[in-house]
Amino acid sequence: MLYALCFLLFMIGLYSAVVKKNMVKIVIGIMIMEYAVNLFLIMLGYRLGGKAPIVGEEDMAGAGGQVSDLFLNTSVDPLPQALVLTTIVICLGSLALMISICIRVHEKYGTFDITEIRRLKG
Amino acid sequence: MSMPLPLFVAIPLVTAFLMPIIGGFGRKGKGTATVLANAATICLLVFAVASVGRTDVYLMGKWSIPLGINLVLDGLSSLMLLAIGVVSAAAMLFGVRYMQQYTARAKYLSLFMLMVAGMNGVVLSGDIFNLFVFLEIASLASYALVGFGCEHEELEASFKYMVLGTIGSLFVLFGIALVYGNTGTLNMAYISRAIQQSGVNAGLSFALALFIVGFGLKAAMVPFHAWLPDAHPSAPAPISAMLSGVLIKTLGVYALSRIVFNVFGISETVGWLLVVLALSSMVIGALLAIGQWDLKRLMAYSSISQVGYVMLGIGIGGLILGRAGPDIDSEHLAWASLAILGGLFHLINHSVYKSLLFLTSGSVQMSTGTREMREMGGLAQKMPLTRATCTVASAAIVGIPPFSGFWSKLILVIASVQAHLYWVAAIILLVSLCTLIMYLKVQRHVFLGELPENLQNVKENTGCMVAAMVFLACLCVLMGLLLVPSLREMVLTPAVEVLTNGVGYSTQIIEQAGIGN
Amino acid sequence: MKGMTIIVKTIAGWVKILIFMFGIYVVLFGDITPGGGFAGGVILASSYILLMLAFGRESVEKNLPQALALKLLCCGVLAFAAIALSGLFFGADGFFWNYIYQEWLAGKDVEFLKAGIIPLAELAIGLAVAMSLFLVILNLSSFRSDISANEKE
Amino acid sequence: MLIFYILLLFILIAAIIAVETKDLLSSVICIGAIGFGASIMFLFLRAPDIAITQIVVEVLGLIILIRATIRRDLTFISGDREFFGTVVSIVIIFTIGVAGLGLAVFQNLQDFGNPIFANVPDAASQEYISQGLAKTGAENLVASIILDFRAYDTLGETTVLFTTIIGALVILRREGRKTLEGPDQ
Repeated sequence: MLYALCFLLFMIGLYSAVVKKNMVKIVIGIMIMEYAVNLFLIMLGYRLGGKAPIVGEEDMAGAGGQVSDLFLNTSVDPLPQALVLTTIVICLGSLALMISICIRVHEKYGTFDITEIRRLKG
Repeated sequence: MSMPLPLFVAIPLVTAFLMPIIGGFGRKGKGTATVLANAATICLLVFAVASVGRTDVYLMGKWSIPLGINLVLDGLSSLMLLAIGVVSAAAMLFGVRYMQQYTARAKYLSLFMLMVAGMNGVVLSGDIFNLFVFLEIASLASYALVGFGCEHEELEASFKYMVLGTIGSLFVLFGIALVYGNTGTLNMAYISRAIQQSGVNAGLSFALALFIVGFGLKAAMVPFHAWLPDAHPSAPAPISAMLSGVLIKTLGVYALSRIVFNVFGISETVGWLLVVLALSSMVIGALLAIGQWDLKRLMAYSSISQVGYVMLGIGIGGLILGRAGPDIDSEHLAWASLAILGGLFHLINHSVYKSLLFLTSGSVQMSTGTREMREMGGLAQKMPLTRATCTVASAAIVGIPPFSGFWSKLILVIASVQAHLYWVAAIILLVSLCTLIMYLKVQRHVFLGELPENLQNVKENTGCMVAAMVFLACLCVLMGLLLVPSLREMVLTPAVEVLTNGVGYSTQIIEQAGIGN
Repeated sequence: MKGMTIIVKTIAGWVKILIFMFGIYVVLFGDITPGGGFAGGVILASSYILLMLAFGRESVEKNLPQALALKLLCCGVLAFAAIALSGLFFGADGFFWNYIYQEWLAGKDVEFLKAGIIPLAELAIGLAVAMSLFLVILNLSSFRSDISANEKE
Repeated sequence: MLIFYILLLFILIAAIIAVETKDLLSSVICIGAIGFGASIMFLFLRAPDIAITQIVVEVLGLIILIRATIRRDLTFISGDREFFGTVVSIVIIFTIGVAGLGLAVFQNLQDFGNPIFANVPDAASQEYISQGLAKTGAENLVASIILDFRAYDTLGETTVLFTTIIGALVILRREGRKTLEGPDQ
């Protein structure tokens, strides 16, 4: 159910990105889609009553960096967290580039309305 | 001795990172940067040629899969590396002179190298999330390059391209998340194995649909093509050549066929879907192209149509493979191989001649200052070399016998007849006719006819630009030789085998990675 | 626009040091605590952005010129790439091979650079991220003020 | 469990307001609300790294977005584009398709709170958790993944950032073409 709500968030973003005619709204739609994907990925790795994937003093079992069984069975999945860290950066980057293009278009055309920005035919 | 595969990515990346530093030292610095970038692309081309015929699995950081990321070099990868190497070397050489009309040369070179690095990364990656990361590098660099001129149309096209491209990327990302949620791994070989063990369920087929939409957006297949006719003409000519020549094929066709064939395993439904998408791209692209008067826009529509051919070959192959199932007899396998061979051969042909066409259009635009065909004419005497190379490329794309385009189209027709899809063969011929009409229109309005008053003192471009065009034109003529058995065994057949092998990919990679340890 | 009032300037002058120190802390201890090169880099960048908002763009640009920031950005990413490539030479053909940890430090009890290339890479990433975000914000804001200057003419 | 539903509903409501409100500035602020909601959610999902990164990125993203919207005239453009053919219809088909599929897509996933890696014998994540510290020396397993096991991804990520910075500088430069040296000379 939580997953489906995440997908609903994704669709709201898609709706905004495709249907709205204000350029900033389009960018906002894309940002919402990104949040939805990030949330979805992190949720996939969650374990009920889990621990953050950071090995503390009490989780060590002996020398040589071995971890205790308790930690092994309660830690949440670290892999999606690593992926989301990467996607957040990618999203920030594309946001910066998109906003630069928006500002430049606004300077050239004097509007954010995508229907008025129609130099290119079809 | 195995090849250091990371160099395919590391060389362009390091070059790209160096560009802004070197470019900061005034005029001399810019010259050095240009030379360095050219050297890097040529180096990559040499590496790509050296990689032909090898197979290799490289483990990043010496971590065994699925712990770490692996790079995979197989027939299909080396074919794509070859195409990227050829086109990027030519486009970079062309840009030496052409890009002098723009400012910020060092940043252009940097973005160009980043795009090359991204494409090489996509082609070599054996990990699905890593593929996404490099896809984003290549796409983001191309968004910025489309808007490089900073004029009204260019920014508008760039915005459109960026919105649709980002939506495509996010679809792919959501698909990756679903795949991870269903299989628990990101390595393509392991995903493939997990799918074989558990079968395709609703979540995975939805992920597949997301991949098809996402990569379809990148490949500009017809329901998703809206950005291409704006984006490709707006970019500077060398970039248009890169975009049409290799970018849509690497990010779209290559990634899609890798996922569909090797990871999920082809089925008849997906085969039909690919064929239908391909046919609609071919027909609609060609029909829209005929009506265009903007030289580069016509070529952009023609790109849509030509990518349709590539997908058609791959789709028919997939259709035959999917129909026959896993225990396929040798006769069907031969037909499927023939269809895929046609598609892949058309892919590499198209990347050469379409990039050549865009380079000639850049040459025309640079000399005349316009892209509008109605304002041109009679350039044949003024620009003989441009004219000659353009004619070669047009002949190749239309499919006049000695040139390369003819052979790939012939193979496609034979394959579709063998698959009992006679109407598909008819459509291929019809679209060829449309292609003939549009390139006759180019010849007629640009190079023949009356020379208008304002173009009396047009001069032929010289130096690097002509060198790049002649290089590609020679390749256009020689490409047909790839069908000579010994060369075909080296270049094309391994690539075809990668796709016909299907999900056998997974066991092969896991085995090779095990040996690598 | 020459920045904000004296209150904001004074407070920003103090807070910037704290934010800067916090950013460096997050970058350096990324392998032990949550955070890391990226988050730390963003915090470093935000300390500069605070300065920019409080004192105006010119004073920040005097402090850290754009050309220098671009060069530092390139140095950051190059350093990261160099760390990756050095694995090829030190560890017999292993791109990103964590040779410092695997070959020299594994099993030993050391305080500094405990995780091999990880802290080094965090530093490189932190530098690159801080500079890149600083550059973006600077350029976005300078673009706007240029336009409004044009419009006034 | 309940906290996730509450947070997700909060995010959804903020998203709907952000999409539908007429004033651009308030929709940007709603984006901020989504971001901070997501950040709290990451904290509850035991992902402190992501929570920190999300907060700092959110602040910067808001600065960037507000830069774009504030003090620009015509920020009140709202309403929808006219249905331009294929794209919109595809979206509609997509939505209907998903509604038709119902929750089948998500039914095959493991239940929430029971991650897939615990049920797949050779999943990489198990190895990361049990061997990560021993093999890389980093206590923070996320750091050990992004900078050692999957460091190549992080190289890509840094490159993405570099690309966008160069791209933004290219897009924001004053003159695109040289004015003195026209193509004809």
